Amino acid sequence: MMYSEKVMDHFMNPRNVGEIENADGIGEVGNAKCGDIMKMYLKIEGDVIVDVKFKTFGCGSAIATSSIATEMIKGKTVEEALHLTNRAVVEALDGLPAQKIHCSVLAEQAVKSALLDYARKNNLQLTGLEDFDPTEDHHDHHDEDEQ
Amino acid sequence: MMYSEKVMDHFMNPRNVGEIENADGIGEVGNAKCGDIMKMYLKIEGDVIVDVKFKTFGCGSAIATSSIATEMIKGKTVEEALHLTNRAVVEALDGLPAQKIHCSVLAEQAVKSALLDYARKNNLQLTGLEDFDPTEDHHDHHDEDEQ
Amino acid sequence: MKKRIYLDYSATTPMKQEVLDEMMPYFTEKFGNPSSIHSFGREAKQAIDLSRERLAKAIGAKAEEIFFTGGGSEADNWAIKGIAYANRDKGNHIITTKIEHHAVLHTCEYLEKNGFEVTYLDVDAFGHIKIDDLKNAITDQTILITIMFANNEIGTIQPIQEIGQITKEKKIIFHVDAVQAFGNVKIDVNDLNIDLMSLSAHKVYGPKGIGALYIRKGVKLHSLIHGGAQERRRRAGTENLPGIVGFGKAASLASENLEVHIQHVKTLRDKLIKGIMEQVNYVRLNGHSEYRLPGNVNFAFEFIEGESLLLSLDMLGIAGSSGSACTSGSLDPSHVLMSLGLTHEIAHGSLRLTIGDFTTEEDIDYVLQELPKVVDRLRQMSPLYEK
Amino acid sequence: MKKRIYLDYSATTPMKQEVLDEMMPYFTEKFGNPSSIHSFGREAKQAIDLSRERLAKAIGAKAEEIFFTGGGSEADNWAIKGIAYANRDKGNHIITTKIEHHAVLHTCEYLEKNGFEVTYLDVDAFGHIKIDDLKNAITDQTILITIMFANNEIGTIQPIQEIGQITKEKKIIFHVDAVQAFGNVKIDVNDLNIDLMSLSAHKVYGPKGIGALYIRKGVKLHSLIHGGAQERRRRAGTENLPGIVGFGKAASLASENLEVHIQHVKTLRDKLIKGIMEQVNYVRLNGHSEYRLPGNVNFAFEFIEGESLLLSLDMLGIAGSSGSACTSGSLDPSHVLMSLGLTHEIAHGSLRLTIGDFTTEEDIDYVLQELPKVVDRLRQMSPLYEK
Ligand SMILES: Cc1ncc(COP(=O)(O)O)c(C=O)c1O
Ligand SMILES: Cc1ncc(COP(=O)(O)O)c(C=O)c1O
Ligand code: FES
Ligand code: FES
Repeated sequence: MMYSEKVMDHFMNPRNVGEIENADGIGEVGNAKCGDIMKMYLKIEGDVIVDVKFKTFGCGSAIATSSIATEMIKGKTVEEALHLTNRAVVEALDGLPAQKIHCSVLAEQAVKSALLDYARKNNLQLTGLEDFDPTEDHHDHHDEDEQ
Repeated sequence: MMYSEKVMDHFMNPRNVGEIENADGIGEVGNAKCGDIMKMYLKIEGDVIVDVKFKTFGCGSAIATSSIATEMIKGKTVEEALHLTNRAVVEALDGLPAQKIHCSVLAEQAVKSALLDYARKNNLQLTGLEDFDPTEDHHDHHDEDEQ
Repeated sequence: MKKRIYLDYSATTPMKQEVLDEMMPYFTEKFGNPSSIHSFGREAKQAIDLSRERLAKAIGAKAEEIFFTGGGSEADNWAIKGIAYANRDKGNHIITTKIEHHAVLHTCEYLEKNGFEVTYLDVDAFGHIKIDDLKNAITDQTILITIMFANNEIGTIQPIQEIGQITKEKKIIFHVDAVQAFGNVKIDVNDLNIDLMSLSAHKVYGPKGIGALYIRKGVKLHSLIHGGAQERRRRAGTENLPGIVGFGKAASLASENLEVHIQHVKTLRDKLIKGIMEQVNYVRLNGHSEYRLPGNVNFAFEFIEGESLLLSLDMLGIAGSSGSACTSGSLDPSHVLMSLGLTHEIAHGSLRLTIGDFTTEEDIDYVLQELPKVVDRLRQMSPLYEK
Repeated sequence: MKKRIYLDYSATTPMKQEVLDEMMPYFTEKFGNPSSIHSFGREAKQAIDLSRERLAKAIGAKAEEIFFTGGGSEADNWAIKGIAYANRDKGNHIITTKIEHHAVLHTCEYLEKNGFEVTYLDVDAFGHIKIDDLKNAITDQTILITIMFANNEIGTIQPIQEIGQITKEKKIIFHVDAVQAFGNVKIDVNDLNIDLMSLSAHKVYGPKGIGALYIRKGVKLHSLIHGGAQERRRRAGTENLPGIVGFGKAASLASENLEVHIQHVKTLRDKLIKGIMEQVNYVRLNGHSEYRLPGNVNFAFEFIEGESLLLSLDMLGIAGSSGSACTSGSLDPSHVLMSLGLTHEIAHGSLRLTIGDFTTEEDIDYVLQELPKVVDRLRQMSPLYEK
């Protein structure tokens, strides 16, 4: 398994680590059983994400995807952040090994989950989150080739 | 498989190769199917083997055992030659690999077979040859460990 | 140059120079096929015979009881499937443990799909099986007991002698995966009543891709690899000549140096354990404190995850492992750690550091200086950690 | 120094210096376990990936269709047992030939004891199967056809393309033992419709103890060696890293040099055949005159026996073989030669001389000078020979 330089950079020097007190939206996805939990805090002013922080228990790629995801949504509108896909996260990191794609899914979910929390708290209806289920499990532990 | 120097000497410089015209006893054992035929010719005067020759189609050890067997019986009495065992042949050659022991049996049989021929031609009763069957097959092609 | 500290000797070892030196002629000069009659073949055959004797001597066996294989996994597969298929008429029950290497576990699972029944014994919090569990598991259908000598992740050493007594009394065939124990524990197959034993060269400073199965004289099993008459017709395939030569040398070195080796790695191991325990909170040592491979350290750090720990250490030039190397392609927590009763979170946060002959005291000092900082950094990022 | 002329390249080859050079760093420096996450593991993994690509390229396959094994015999065993067990529900019939290597034949015989039926196709006097025999042998139970590309004893090359057409039409899995053909014949698994193909490194100037099985994407088979997740979970065991690196290099060299190699060995081969045929009576060339491995010579000398011929040549420094190296432990005449319809006597008197990249014209001249004398000397001793 080989990580890109970008991944290693975000893993070793993660941006926006921490918590936000009185955050406007908090999302938590993953579970400790699978070895990964991502927690994301949003500070939203007007329609804009003015601050974002994360805490992650997980593999190197989970930490790197959390980090880059916070960068990618900071300063963006809620609407824009809603369109963050795991694919965009993977691309921004110059790729991820096949068995690590699900970590990027986790990052996308963490953002959505925090936005959902923000929407609920503010009684907003966010298009694109209707079908979103943050508890869905995207782990795929086995290779197709296994006998 | 490793042959002793003695074996290699008798193989490369076999003693008493050839045929004896009007031999007093001729023995032939083995068969071409198994890849080995030994033919032994005796010249007997009075009670003594005064000359002996062999021809062998077979492996290196077959040739070496034939050669040494001729040496071991030349100048001996018929009675003494009858007591030549394959074990003595093996010892005289400083040993043979396990799967090559049967070649020495062939040499013992070739001598006995020639003596039997001599006895028959001369209507003699030789003690020790009553049970001898020169067509018996001493090949054992398989290892005990085979699965 | 960047620091590179290798602390993953249980995954694999570098070859010793003496081993390489002994192998060198067999690549390009003495390259014959040992089955050939000619001089090239004979010199190859002699080299193999010598290695077989060296290996036999190292474990108290006879040379003709040593059969070379392509590695430890092949040896495990051969022993287990070979005994199972050869004894189908006697019974269909196999006993093993929950903490075996995958080469044993997945082989047993395969046999389960093919009509065999397998009992997987539990282990206690330190990784030991209970002898009574074993006794109770035996039925009149039991044809094989396969238990590892020492565990590759946590280093726990099983009571092989006691088990051997039982299998001997009950006349059940006893296979031992000694891939990790060999070179780290004194082993005599007769003292221990072992019937079959798997070994692998690359764990003892020998070459990769070569292993051996000890088969006690008289024990019958099916072949795994059929074909030519090599290895007394039991394991086909042109012999890995340089590999066998290297394994022979490595085995000799391992038994000659056993005491010195144990002393060296144990001293460093104890220093490492003590140092970390003193500096870091919320950490436990997985495995047994006494019945433990001399070079094995396995820590569980709470609140953090193994891969990110490994990666961080790797950036500092420290090479360790979480779980066994073979399973690191997987995202599941180690089956061994789970069998000890650890929670998922804690199993995920485990780090194995294994010490070998080339490890120095400076290496350990460096780890003691850096590891606590890494743990702290990751904990700061963890949503599970509340100071 | 005593002359030593190696003419047993089909038994095994010396490693080329370029191959050894490429392997060297992986013994003591870049020794990591490819499954490990750390830098030692990653550089090992990269080396294996490169080798896999090199091998794939050499046979027109994709990298992910190459699986490394412990040799050609393991590859044969795996392919045949793996396909048989995975397709038990579809049928129990396998077709092969009477002249396969023992790694195929004994595997098929083992399967016969376990509920499978095997048809062993006859060959003609030159070692070719008849396509009609093959067509007629196919039943609705046929799950596998396994036919060697080129024979190790007599060098005969089978009509693989035609066979591949048939297996494709009939949708039967096609396994090819290409251990001898690889490096001597151009092979493209797609052109030839091959589904599985066995390779072995030590026959192409690579290391012993490493082989590969090509498995066409989508073909399902049971594993032979269960355990860790190596080789995409299909073949367990810590990878033989230097072996794989060496095999990759050897495969690259083999395909780059294919034309030159064929030209070189063919020229010497033809000279050897011509020279012996002119000088010696009662001799025939076993195998096919045209569809023949470029470096293979196999003579049957009447009235003499193979081992004594080999030994005599060995004393002169000439290393040859009678039958295949793998069977020389046995006293039976070669099953291949018997399948050609030779009598026992003649099969026993066969001599294989196989030529390789290091063979020189002087070597051949020396053989042409000595071999007739040896044959004559042995014939003088033979009771079967009457001038
Ligand atoms: C045609 C053929 N198949 C299979 C093998 C077995 O290969 P290995 O010796 O690498 O196991 C050989 C050589 O021994 C061979 O010539
Ligand atoms: C306990 C144990 N058994 C078996 C194996 C498998 O050995 P190999 O990798 O040589 O196939 C290993 C190491 O990987 C091991 O640690
Ligand atoms: S978050 Fe599960 S492996 Fe990366
Ligand atoms: S005579 Fe049969 S092998 Fe020697």
